[in-house]
Amino acid sequence: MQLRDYIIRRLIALPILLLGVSIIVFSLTRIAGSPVGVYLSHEMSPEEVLQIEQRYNLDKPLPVQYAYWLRGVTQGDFGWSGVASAPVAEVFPAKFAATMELSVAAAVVAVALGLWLGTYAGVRRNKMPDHITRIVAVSGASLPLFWFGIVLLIVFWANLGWFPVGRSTNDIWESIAHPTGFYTLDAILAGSWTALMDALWHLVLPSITLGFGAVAIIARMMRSSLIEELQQDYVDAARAKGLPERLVLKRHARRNALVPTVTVIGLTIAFLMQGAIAAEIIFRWPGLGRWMASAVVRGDQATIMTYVLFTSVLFLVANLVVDIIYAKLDPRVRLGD
Amino acid sequence: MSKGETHDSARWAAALAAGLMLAVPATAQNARDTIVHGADEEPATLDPAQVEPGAGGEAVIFHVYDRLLAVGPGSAELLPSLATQVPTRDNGLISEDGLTYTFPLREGVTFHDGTAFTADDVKFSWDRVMEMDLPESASDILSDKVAETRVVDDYTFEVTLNEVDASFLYSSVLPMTASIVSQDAVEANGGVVAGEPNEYMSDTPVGTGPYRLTTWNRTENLTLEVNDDYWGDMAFDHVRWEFGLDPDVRVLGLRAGEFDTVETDPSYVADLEGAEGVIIYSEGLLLEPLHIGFNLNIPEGALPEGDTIPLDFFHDVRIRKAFNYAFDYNAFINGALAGFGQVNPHYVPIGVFGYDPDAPIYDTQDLAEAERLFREAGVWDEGFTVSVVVESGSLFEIQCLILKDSIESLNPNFRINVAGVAEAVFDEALSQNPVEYAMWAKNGDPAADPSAYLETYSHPDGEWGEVHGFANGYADPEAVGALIDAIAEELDPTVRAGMIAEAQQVLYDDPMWLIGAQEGAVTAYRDWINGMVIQPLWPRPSMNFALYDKAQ
Amino acid sequence: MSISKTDTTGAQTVAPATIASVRGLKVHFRSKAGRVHAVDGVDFDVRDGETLGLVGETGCGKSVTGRAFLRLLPVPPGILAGGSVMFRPQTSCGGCGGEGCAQCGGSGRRPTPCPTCRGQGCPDCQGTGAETLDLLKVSDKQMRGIRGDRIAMIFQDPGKALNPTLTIGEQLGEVFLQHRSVDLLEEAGIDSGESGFQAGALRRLAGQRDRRTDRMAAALWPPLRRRAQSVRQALDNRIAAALGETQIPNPRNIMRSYPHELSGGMRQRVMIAQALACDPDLIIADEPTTALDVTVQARILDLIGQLQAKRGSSVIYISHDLSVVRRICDRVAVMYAGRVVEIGETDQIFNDPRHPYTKGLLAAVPTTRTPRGKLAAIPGSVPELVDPKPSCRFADRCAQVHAACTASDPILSAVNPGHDVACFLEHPTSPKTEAAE
Amino acid sequence: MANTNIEGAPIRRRQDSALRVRLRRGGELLGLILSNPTTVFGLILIFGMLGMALFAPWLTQANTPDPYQMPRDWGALRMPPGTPGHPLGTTNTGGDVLYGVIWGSRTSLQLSIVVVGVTVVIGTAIGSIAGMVGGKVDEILMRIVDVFLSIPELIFALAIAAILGPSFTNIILSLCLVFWVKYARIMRAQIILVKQNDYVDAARVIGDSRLNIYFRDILPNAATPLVVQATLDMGAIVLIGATLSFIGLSESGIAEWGVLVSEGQAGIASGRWWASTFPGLMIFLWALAFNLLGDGLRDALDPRTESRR
Repeated sequence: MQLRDYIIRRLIALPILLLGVSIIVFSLTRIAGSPVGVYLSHEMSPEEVLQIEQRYNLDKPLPVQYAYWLRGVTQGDFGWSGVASAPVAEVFPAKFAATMELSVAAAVVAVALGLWLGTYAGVRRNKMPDHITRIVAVSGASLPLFWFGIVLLIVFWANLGWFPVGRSTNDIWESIAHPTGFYTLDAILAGSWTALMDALWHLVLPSITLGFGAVAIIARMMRSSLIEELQQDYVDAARAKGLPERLVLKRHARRNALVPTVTVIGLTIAFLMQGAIAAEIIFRWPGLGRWMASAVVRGDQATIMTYVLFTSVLFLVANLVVDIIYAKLDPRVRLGD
Repeated sequence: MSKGETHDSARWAAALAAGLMLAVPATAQNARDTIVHGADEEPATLDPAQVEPGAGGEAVIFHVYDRLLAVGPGSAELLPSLATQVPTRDNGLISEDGLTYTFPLREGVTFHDGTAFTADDVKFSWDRVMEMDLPESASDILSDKVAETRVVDDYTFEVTLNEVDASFLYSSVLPMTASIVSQDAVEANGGVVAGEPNEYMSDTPVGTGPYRLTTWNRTENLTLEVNDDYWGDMAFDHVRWEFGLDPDVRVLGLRAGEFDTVETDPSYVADLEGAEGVIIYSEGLLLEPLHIGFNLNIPEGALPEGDTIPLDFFHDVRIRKAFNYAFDYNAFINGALAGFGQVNPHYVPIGVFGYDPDAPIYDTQDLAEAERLFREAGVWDEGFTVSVVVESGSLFEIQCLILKDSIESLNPNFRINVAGVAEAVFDEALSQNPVEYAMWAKNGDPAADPSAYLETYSHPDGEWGEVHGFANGYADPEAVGALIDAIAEELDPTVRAGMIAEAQQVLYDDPMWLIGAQEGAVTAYRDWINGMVIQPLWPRPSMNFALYDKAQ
Repeated sequence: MSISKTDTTGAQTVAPATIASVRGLKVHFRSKAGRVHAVDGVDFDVRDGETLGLVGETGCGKSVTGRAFLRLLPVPPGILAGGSVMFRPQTSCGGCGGEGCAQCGGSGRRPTPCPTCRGQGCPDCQGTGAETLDLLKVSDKQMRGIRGDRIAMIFQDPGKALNPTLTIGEQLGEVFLQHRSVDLLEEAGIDSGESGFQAGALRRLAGQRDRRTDRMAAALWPPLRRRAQSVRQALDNRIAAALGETQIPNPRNIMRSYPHELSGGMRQRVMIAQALACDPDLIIADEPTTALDVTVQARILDLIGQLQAKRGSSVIYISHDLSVVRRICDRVAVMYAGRVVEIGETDQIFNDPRHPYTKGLLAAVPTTRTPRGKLAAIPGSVPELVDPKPSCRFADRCAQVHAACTASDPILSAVNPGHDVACFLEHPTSPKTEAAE
Repeated sequence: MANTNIEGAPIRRRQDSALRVRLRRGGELLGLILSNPTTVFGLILIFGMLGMALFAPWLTQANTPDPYQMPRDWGALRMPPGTPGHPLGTTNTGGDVLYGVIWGSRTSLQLSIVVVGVTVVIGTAIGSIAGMVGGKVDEILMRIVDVFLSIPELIFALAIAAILGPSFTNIILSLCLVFWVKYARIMRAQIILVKQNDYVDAARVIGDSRLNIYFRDILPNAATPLVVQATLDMGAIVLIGATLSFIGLSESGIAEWGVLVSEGQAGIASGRWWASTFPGLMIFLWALAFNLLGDGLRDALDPRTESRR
């Protein structure tokens, strides 16, 4: 199938899947209880509750409520977030920028380090670096992210005081304009070295925490597929042509080992989204994950729905992108089979 | 005066530290600092007609708007504010029949938009709240009591009540709902529509208060600027409220010096003690007793699975008393509340008029007495399981855990399930009538007058008495009801105090709640903030920024 | 069908030059069970311009031997345990400029003079005066220079030996970029004396030593881009020519396709083009037709033969297919369990096999003369090669086994001129016991 | 889309009847597993923790009436390790950390066994129906699976647990609702592969009933990757369950590692490191043990990796 046709087909399937996701989540939330709670205080009388229900169409039958909700979503109205005391759509952009900044930092760390480590270990199979990488990989898959973060906090923040928590130092952040919501970008735009260092400094611990698990996943995959590729005939064929080992590795083995690794990198998007919840809680990072966690604890349905829907979109789009990169990397792949 | 100088140099230091060469205000008079405050809850709305009692918006409304009367720090005494005198019988501003209140108003006051303040604004503000009658607001505190509002002249306002009410000034004039808004501003922006919130007013407050709102970045922060045209004592510094911060973040920020003041509660004291530059300050008690409610009106088949108690379990006074004896007050107050708390009598909080220090209270665990009562009630051998619903992760949940440990230590057949639920779920559960749980834990709502508490929490026909069927439990419900009604109408303080003392004894003998503690009013702030005070009657007891001076 | 055979009858009388000689080659593999002696003392010569067949069962070590020429062994677990592979690289004949003349025996190429003694003969070149390299000892850099240039390899399965993610052109081009970058630059009109960033970048680009900055500059800086494109052009010309030589139709299109888009036969042609791109002196063909359809096999064999003849290269043809070997090889070495057991002219081996294993092997091949149902199999199977004892490796499968066979190792000795066998039946008097490793 | 699980290792597809053959050679399999030192280490860890769960009432005085509740000593809040009676210190609510560590192994065991048990059964059933029946049924089931798979696992479980309300039972329930999908997909793919084998055709030709063929010929041969995945998930589920607890979806006061870590994090600023550290370490060791065992099993059961060793 043509790549373009494939993308179009997948893009058409995307909203249908999302509709399915929204129906599942919507029915689950509404079966468990009405979202009216976020608008209530505990001393309201039943009549007042009814009045509020009418205001938000919560007295209607479930399918009608769903229709209202869906119409709201298409118009950019995702409901009221009880946690943030504001409409979801208004809160979302800033939180989104915070989470993205963290995730991108973590992803950069994870992909760069994961690929490097996987390659390093794969080339030195069964030697010391390889063993160490395997230990890192297995422990990375077993390490509870939230605990790892706490251990880092105990050591580097509470005891050594090297790194801060939170997203920025308040005074510094207030001193510059923030057009993008990405603190590092804003600092660069404002030309403030202090603000940039501050933003980066705050990023260090959370992005290491968030990235570590992904490093493990990527390194593990890269290592095993590199080992597999290094045993292929074409690697020897490349050597037989007189290519130096550096080129054999770079141009032939590693490039092909990247093909299966790309899939895993795509999956780490989900991993990062999931991990961001715990990492943001621990490091007091004001992003979507922390918001979601509070929403979950306080029963804020509109926020939960939006977040689930958003991660699904992200996840599905990431998968699509991965498929496309996959096809670009490996000409044998025929998409849609 | 060297204050300006210190401000200036502090600014220089801050600017240098930030690596920014910002222009520094030249004149010392303008050198105002900004107090950075870590707030607990972002306002949902800043409209007095829409704000929920206790919500984050109240604290902002408190600073931006004025009311007719105010209370200052130190005592619950009513002070003039936009009204120049506090109406009393003695000064003749309360009519002989006790129904008409007259407020002489301050002249020369302007709103933040520059328009003049008159009696029309007062009438408009009050009528507006009653006409809009939004379910989330406390509009009923006016509409339940007020029969008529009248503009006598530009600077005289009059109110007529439905019936005599000893607590009118406290309960209806003081709350944020009674804030005076600019009539011009409202009418120019949507006017008044019954049952519908006014979007303009919800984020554009136009008041007469010591501060004016400059910016509000939703989910991030809100800045209040000193109102230089304020009629009263000028505030010292601007204030920036930072939002979206969990309690532990606020605590950390305070330790790091990023915040000057934060909202906190006694359970965080352990995390702040010994932190350099942080002052933990406690003064008196919050007027919000932490209580656990007994449901005497449990609907058939509604209890959570596993609960074995009969529906009339709490009808038996011995069981209610046994719970009160069994609770480990010491663990709660000295453990969870870090010593900041005290138990108050049923149901008059310490610090409220009529509180009797000699009234009998349940404040020590007496397991033997609890056992005796449980045996007498005939539940000892069979045992029971009962769930208590509570907001998960809250201080109330810890109170429930202590109850659980206390009751379960008595007898292995006694089981308390702590059903922690999300805040929204809890609010919804408690807005049912009847409530579908046998027990729940929360705090009472603050008020200044004992009648507000007694009517809400003890009267058989009161807000909770009706929902929870207190009439099923009191030995003599009519007598209790009559006593509480009489207290509300009694205008003679001495007589009233005597009646209240009597009520405390009656309610001790026939308790409808388990009061774990009255939480201490605790605040924590940086040592460069001067003038810290606490007044439990303010929306946030330690927050009256107009009184605070930041001298960093 | 005509299979071209290099005419070696005339050369024999004048002691034909050997392009490579293998002596005592040992390759071991480490495994959990112990040391596997995959190649355990192999001796043979490859004569100039000949096609030497290396035959044997799977696992006898023939492929490992072939790969040892290029040092393409997985290390670890493979260990080059001993012996030597001497190789005499050749240059174009000075007398005829590669056209073929009496001086070079018509092949157009002659041995490179030994750099130590300038062709006079010295210990380094074993007195031959021709440059002689021990392929097991040369530096990695030197080895890389030999691979693909002087010695090339054709792999068994072209489907696996071609990188699936690179185009044919990209892969074939690598050979030229590695070994012919000077020519490419010259063809693109770039003066070898030129200096500066441009020239440096171009040289690096043409030698696959490019840095990121070079690539960026070549993509963005018009003057450099133009010149880089002319190098690219020269490279494409060479690739197309190499492909054309293997009778691939439409080489310019094929260049741009990926391996999976070609048929098996086409892919093997690509492999051959790649192997022969730099006119190597020696080609290791490791079962080049096994993975192909029978109909394609013959054409591929023809092609290898033709191209070899044209160039005068030598070929080591590794195969288990005796009929093919008989058809195309000048000489044949029979391997068994890591040893050469018999070596000789093709006719000698096929018509007068001496080693019981060779005999068995030949008997197992059906010919038109074999009666129905008479195909003989050798009983037993190849022994495990883990830490072997000093004995004839074939002893436990041999019908004519006797005491000497299990006591010591036989060595290769001549039974006829040019025909050596390692068997006590042929040399009962001169057994030689090899010390166990 | 490539068929990979979250650890990134491709799901191994096998066509031979390896499991059955290998089960017959059980001793050899055991030998293979035990020959790998890291697997043995994992096994030792697992036995250690199972022992801890089993002997919890003997290791510590069980809390009455509910041993899964932390015993709270309201007079000894926030005590550091080494305090008499509290060797690992106490939490903010006076809970004994050692007690939580020990009884937490029981909660975790309960969590992982219930979730893995239930989801493997449901997943196998649904995957088998899809794979065996095929056609429309397969199509519909797989579309449902697709929808489930478009939400990241943890987030889906989080949303469900949030809706159900904070309790450990609800965490178990939500994980059950989410995790069956994975097994259904693996099972379906396996069945379709195994169905193509000759011996299945042979059985069909003989006239075996479909059910017979399924239970005798298909299921045992399709189960290998499921066994490996289930072993890995024994660890993964405790990780995810603890994460949900950490976020605040368990009832408080329960002896569960994630709850303890969460409760402990508030005190870090004041130097109270112990309440989070010890329970978190247990989660790590638990997950590590099952990951090591799972990897070992995969290597032992998979001929591909075996040959590469």
